[in-house]
Amino acid sequence: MLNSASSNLIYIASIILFLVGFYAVAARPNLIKKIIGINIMETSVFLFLIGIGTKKNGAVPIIVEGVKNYINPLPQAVVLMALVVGVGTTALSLILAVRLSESEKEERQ
Amino acid sequence: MKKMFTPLLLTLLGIFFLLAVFKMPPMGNPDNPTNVVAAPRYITQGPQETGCSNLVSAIILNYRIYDTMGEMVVIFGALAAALAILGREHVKEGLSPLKVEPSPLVRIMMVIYIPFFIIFALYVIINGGFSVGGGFQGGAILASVIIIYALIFGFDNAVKRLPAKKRVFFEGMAILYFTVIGFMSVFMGKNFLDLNFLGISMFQKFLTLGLEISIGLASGVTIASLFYILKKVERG
Amino acid sequence: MNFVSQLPISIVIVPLTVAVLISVLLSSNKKAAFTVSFLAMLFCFVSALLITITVSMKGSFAYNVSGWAPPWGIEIVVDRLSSFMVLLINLVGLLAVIFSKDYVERKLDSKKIPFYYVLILLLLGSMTGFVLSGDIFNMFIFFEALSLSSYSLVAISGDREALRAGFKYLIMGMISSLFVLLGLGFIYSVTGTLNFNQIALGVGKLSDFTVIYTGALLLITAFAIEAALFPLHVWLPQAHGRAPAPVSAILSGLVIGVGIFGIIKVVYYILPVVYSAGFVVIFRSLASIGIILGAIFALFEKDLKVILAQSSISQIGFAALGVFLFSYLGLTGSILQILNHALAKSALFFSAGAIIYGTGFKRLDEMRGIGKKMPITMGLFAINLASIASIPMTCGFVSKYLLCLGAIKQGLWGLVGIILLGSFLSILYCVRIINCIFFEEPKFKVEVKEAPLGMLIPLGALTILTVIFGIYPKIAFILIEPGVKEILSFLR
Amino acid sequence: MTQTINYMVLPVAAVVLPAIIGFAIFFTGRNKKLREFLSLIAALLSLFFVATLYFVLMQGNTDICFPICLGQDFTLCFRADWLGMFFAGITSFLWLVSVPYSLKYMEIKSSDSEGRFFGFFTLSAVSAIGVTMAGNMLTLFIFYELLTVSTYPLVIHTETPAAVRAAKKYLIYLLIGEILILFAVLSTPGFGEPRAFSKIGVMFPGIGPKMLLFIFFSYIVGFGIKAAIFPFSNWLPTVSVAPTPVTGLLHAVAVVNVGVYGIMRVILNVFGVELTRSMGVGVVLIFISSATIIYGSLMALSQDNLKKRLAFSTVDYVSYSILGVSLLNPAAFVGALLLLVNHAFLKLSLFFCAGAIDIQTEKTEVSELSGVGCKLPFVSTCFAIGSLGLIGVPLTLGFVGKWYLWRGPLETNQPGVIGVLIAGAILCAFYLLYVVYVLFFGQSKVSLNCDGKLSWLICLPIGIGVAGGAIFGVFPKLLLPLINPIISCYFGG
Amino acid sequence: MTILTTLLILCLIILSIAVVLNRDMLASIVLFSAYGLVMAVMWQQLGAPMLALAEVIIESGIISVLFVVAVFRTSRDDVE
Repeated sequence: MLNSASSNLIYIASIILFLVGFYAVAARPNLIKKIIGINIMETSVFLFLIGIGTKKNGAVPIIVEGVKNYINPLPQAVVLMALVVGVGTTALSLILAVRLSESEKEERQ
Repeated sequence: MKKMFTPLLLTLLGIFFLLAVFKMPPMGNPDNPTNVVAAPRYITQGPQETGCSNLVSAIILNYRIYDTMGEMVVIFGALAAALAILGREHVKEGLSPLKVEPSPLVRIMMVIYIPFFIIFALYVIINGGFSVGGGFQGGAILASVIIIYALIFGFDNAVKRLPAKKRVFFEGMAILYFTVIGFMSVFMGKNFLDLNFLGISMFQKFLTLGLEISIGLASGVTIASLFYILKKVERG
Repeated sequence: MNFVSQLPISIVIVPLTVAVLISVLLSSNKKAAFTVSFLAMLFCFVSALLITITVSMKGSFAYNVSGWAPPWGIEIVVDRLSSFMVLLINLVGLLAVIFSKDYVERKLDSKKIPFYYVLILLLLGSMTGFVLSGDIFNMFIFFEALSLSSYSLVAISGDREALRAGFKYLIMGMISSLFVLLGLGFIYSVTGTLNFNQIALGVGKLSDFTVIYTGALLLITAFAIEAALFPLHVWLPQAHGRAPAPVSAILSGLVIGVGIFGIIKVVYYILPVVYSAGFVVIFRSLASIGIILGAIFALFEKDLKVILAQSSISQIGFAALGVFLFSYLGLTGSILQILNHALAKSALFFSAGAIIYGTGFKRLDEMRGIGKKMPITMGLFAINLASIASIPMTCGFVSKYLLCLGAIKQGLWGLVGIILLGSFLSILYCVRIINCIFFEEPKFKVEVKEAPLGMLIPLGALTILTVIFGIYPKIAFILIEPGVKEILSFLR
Repeated sequence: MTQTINYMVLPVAAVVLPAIIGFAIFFTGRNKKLREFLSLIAALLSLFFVATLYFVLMQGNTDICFPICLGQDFTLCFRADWLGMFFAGITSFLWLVSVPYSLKYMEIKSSDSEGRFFGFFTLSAVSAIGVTMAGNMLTLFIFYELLTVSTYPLVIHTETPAAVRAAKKYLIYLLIGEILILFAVLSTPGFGEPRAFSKIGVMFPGIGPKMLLFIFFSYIVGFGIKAAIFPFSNWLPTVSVAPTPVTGLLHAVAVVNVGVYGIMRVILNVFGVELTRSMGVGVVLIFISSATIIYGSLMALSQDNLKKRLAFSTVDYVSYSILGVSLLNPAAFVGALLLLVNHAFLKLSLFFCAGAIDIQTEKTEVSELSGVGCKLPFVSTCFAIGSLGLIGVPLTLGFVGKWYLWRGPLETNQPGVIGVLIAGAILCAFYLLYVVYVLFFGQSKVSLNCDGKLSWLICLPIGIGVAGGAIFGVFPKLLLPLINPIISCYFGG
Repeated sequence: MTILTTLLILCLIILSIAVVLNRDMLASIVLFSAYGLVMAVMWQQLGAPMLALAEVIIESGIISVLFVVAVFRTSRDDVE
């Protein structure tokens, strides 16, 4: 148990970060803070995926002469694409939040 | 109610995840299924099959290029949604002065630096296939250059330098490029987006380079446009 | 065959590309935007028809995008079920595009209209991609595109309620897509592949199922958020009630059905040894609560579109219940329920949109006796309500009948009671609407006339299909049955 | 071969063609002549097909069955046998009789949405016939629910608040019944197979006695709600706010008969006489129906509104037939069928009389009707004859039917039932003859503003109804050839 | 599991909690971009330099700028 815990420290860290972000989304009133929370969750999930991809003393997945043992590149590719997707959704959510808060300001006036 | 509900939910989720995490195969173990099932082919044949010595780019630009197209669609969709909800930014006649005038030092430094930034961005874009870098990172650098320019020399000025009419083309360009080569490969009798449809590895490298560039420009300009739209919003 | 084998990818790519073209070239010309998107959807519908016919004759086939076989590349799986869903999506999408023409002309300011069509095309194309893809991460990408365009379509009208609804939907949806990502991480970590069939093979070899359970549960939760199953339905009534009518038709008819489809794929491909799984009971009870609660809320709502949205929660609960019955009858019933709900609910939202277009009425008590003023629209409306209320000779009866029969065959008397009670309640709220629309004297001052032809055509087409599938369901059985048998063969 | 095809298709045609005409009626709009023409044609068509089917049955083709397979466990099946055809005959004939009356009635009570009314009127009559043509429980259920749904707009037709309330009550009562029936149907083995109806009933493999009882009673309650058995009979008087043709044809003839028909099917075909006897549920049924008889008569006695009184007498009278069925005795069964015919004809004409009086005098309460007899002699006379027929004085069909019905308990010596029958007859005499008395001998306090002239479209159906009752009463032999095959089929002998 | 990784993890958790609990949105955005930087270093440690590059540019570059713009247009404090 403990052994696996020590070896899976990255996973546990990403779970904790995920929960922190979830708390921000669930409990913080400010819209932008919610979106920041979602971004924290996102990065924690990316950390989790990269952790899955790691390999003991494996080299960076860029082919160099004479190196045989490379890290599995698939999770990194997945994370890269998900990162790009995340940028798009974050931008959209910011725009929605801005529009919403402005219309609520109009409502208050 | 909500005050009680959130911590409860968090603890439940945490227990749920941790139970699974302790059961997961130890991290970095060479004989994990992740390292055994699909990875070896990428590592051994990747460079020969795709012409990219950077395996991540090899996957992004060749093995799972369909996903990359989808990712471009998402970015583009975000832009389209922004345009639908807020509309394009609109430039007033005559430059509007900045609220805070930056010191001349900063302006001069920027005038000197920005060309280097752009060159660096292009380097990262073009070099993506072979070393650290890639279309999207380069595009992001490009976007940050544009954003810095807008922040320092004034928003309207920046928009005038790269007006919406010019940007529209770049924003759609990646997906159009994908579609064009995809259907070219279909007409050559291969499957959709099979980059090697001519069987010439040189041509495949060339196409990959085109992919990198189009992705870079498209994502960079799209992010810049999103920034503009977010900066200036026309009401209603 | 070669030609047809290229169709599935083009049916995904064409709408996306056309969307890009519209926003690049036609961003100021709404007529041309409508025409182009209509042509694109027409192409997609015809090719979906071709695909479905080919699959039902020659059997299912797979297509490796960019020529790399799984697990290295991405695989597009065209089996009977996915081709059926694709046909449904493109049919309703085509009709929704036709319906939108008049509606957005009046209800949206003209700068937004081209981007409205862009987003609709993105939504439909990404839905098709989601349904067709045989690779979890690819599913995730299309899931993001799908939900992104749905948030923005909900909020597109720009009034306050719509924005609130859209933002709520957005928060839930982003969390759900993160769940998808996390879940596929868990699954990938023990199976080492992202392809569905490979995962189904890999799961069989596993000794310990905790991780795979976690991953599958995360995926199911994520898709349940999209499908608005009971505890996660909070975003739906506002979002579907406030969106423009054709958008609500697509969201309520297709998107939640696609969510159920995702759940079906996860449950039957990934989830191991379901019979020993205790949480099946939990899922069944949640679905039952959703059925009952949605119907009860629908009884007490004021706004017509919100009533329809609540009834969507209840109706999609039936489909989820059928999925978790893990039997031939249950699965067939739930897929028929998806079909019936797509047809009937889209038609209902169309006619609600026709009322809003003609009169601007939203609340039910405003539109008393409107059935006497616009008889054709409201007559079709009534037929579709009958399908929702599962009156015989409509499609709704067949699906609920199959679900009930499946529950009885398995001796789950409680679920039988739930299904019967749910259909009883749905008849009640349908009768409430019918009474208000047909059997009351008109009180409103504004002069009301029949909806334009461009709105009646989609409405009529959907209604005709509902009645055909209700009177002669054998067509649907022929399409579905082999697919259901295929999927059940994956069940461990 | 072509011969067989021809008469195999007949049951389907008898349901489908009038239904198509009924849908056509919705679109007649302003065109009144076309609407009347279509309604008549629909009724004539169904009567023609039913007559042809009887002819075919007479020739000895016992098994006229047309299955339409729609999928696994989902087969629609249309079938004509003696029992079903008996009900189909009653319904289609009285439908044809009541069409001219309803045309005239709706013309007098002018309402803007007549297309809706006659469309649904035709559809509900058609679905009532469809129930009797059903070849398996699934088809029976489908038409049964369609009957409920298509009568709903008729009940609510006047759109007054009372009508809306009544319609809601009606719908909720009947829907609960249908849910019970659906449950029972789905848990009956072989409900959806082509030839599900057999003489001996279906086998229930692997279903325990408790479950069997549960299924049986959900059937009985489900159909009994439509037949207005005791605890569930309140909807019937409430829906008498509907226009008179609806109350007359549907709620005095079609709907309640369909309920009785369902109970007969359940006892004879689904469970079979033997199994029902062995389950020993006959006693419960007898108790329920006796309670209904007493309850209905007492309530009828206490009503002042004429239509409500007649509705309660329907409640009372229909459960004579249920009693006759549940005695599981051939003689009583004959009695049940005869009483059904009697009740259908006479109650229809009584309701039509009430409608005619309402048209002429705008009076609906019994206490206001004193002295109408001299103003409207024909209607009142018909009312009197009909009442006598219902009470069952000799030389009426009521007498014959009750005579057969009495033989049941005498053979199976159940004196309690005899008591119930006597009490029922006495109460029935009271609440009907009181109306007659008021009509003729009550001195008219208020001056009635009416002329004696009624349109022959109104008078003819009333006359036909009463005449039918009288003729069958004098010559009951006319009906026996239609009934004997049923008896020999289910009771063997 | 090197000491550096552990330190980075601790740093990440502390930063994220600070981001979430901070009342001033502008401050929490700055903290968030710092969090992004640390995350980038972490990924570099795990052998993903490309992702580290992307993370630096996106999270602590562009997205933070977008956040700042958005905060100036909405509300700067985060209180019930």
